[in-house]
Amino acid sequence: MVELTHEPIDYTALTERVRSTQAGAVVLFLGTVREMTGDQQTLALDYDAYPEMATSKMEELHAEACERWPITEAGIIHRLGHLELGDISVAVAVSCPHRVQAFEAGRFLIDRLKEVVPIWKQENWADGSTEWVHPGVES
Amino acid sequence: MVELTHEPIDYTALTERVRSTQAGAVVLFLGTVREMTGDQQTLALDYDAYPEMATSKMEELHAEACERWPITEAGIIHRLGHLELGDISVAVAVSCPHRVQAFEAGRFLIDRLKEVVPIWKQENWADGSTEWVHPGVES
Amino acid sequence: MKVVVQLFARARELAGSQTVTVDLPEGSSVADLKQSMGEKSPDLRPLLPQLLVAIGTDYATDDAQIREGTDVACFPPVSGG
Amino acid sequence: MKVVVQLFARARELAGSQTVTVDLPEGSSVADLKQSMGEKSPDLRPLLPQLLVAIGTDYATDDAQIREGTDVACFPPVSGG
Repeated sequence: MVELTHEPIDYTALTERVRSTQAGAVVLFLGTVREMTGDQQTLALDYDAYPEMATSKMEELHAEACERWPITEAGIIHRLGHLELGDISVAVAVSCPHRVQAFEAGRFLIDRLKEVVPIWKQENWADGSTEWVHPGVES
Repeated sequence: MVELTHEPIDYTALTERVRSTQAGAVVLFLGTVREMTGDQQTLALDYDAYPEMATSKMEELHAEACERWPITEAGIIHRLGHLELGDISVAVAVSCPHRVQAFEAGRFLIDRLKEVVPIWKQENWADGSTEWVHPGVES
Repeated sequence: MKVVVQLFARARELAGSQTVTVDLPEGSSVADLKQSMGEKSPDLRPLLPQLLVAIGTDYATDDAQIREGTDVACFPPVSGG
Repeated sequence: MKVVVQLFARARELAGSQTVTVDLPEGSSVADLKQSMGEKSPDLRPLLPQLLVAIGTDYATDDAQIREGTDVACFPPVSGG
């Protein structure tokens, strides 16, 4: 299950969705809006996406994880729009028979999501400026 | 925060407790009662503990994790007593500035918990027999 | 052929619009597309070396061919999560 | 000195009681304790090699000394989580 949403992420619903009597382990990862990045203070973040491609890439990652690990259930939800400090931007939940599998698959999904899924965040810095975050690109 | 409880684990409350605007990542691990172990079918599990020592060891692990990783907040709850299929036996939640730290610390806490915290589970097999699980001991 | 390229994030901001339309000969590659985009929208030039191109919902390499009627998008490195 | 040893899990099941009380000379070690427990409660013997001993809330090695009045517990390898 993969989803883009403009609403707050209900990670409890996501977790309940992946829980199973076939699984002994559930790993949930939440990305949350952090205030400090080095010395710079964030007030808020805005997330934008290329929705069709983002959904397609998330489905590919889901399928790839299911090939590599014996996943019982997995789900990925990414929020878009304006997020305040502490808000949840992304939730990844994986259930597997054993914990090592669940940790590895969860880590894979969030690592790869950050590399290939076309979603971008714009910083709203405390000094009033805004800045799109693009790894490897000088701002 | 560490806790032993005979009640169902409220992992949402635990997760909310570790969320923070200082953290960009939360990792939650849930151990759940799995039905199949190889060909053997579990009906239920009973967990017993040496409570004073279990609490003390969980606190030591918490402190050790906080020394090794820049943990914002962490919590460990282990349930005791009779658990049905799918029930949550343990929940570990960690928040950190960055995700690699949160995954590593979460993994460390559950791995070490399973090695050193004096808690034991008794299988209730589908054939009606019961069996204490003790790694490395012939049953 | 006319190719309407969707832009996202800083690429959209620099270009000042959600799309850039370029005119390309049949058989043009992604590299040709990027060059045309730089000519059409000079503000995009500093970003061109890092710009990623998607054809449909897949990433395309510089030598991939652009076909008429497929969705094309351009954007800088992603930062979701 | 009299040492009341708390038992858990299969150790409790084999011994058929929550505690085993053994009489040890002052200065006895954890190894001495285990041997006495095997004599007092023969059903525990098959488990003795894997039995872990805690003094207070810490694991104790075979050469650790048992002191009067401290909490002592014995149990097989843990399986929580």
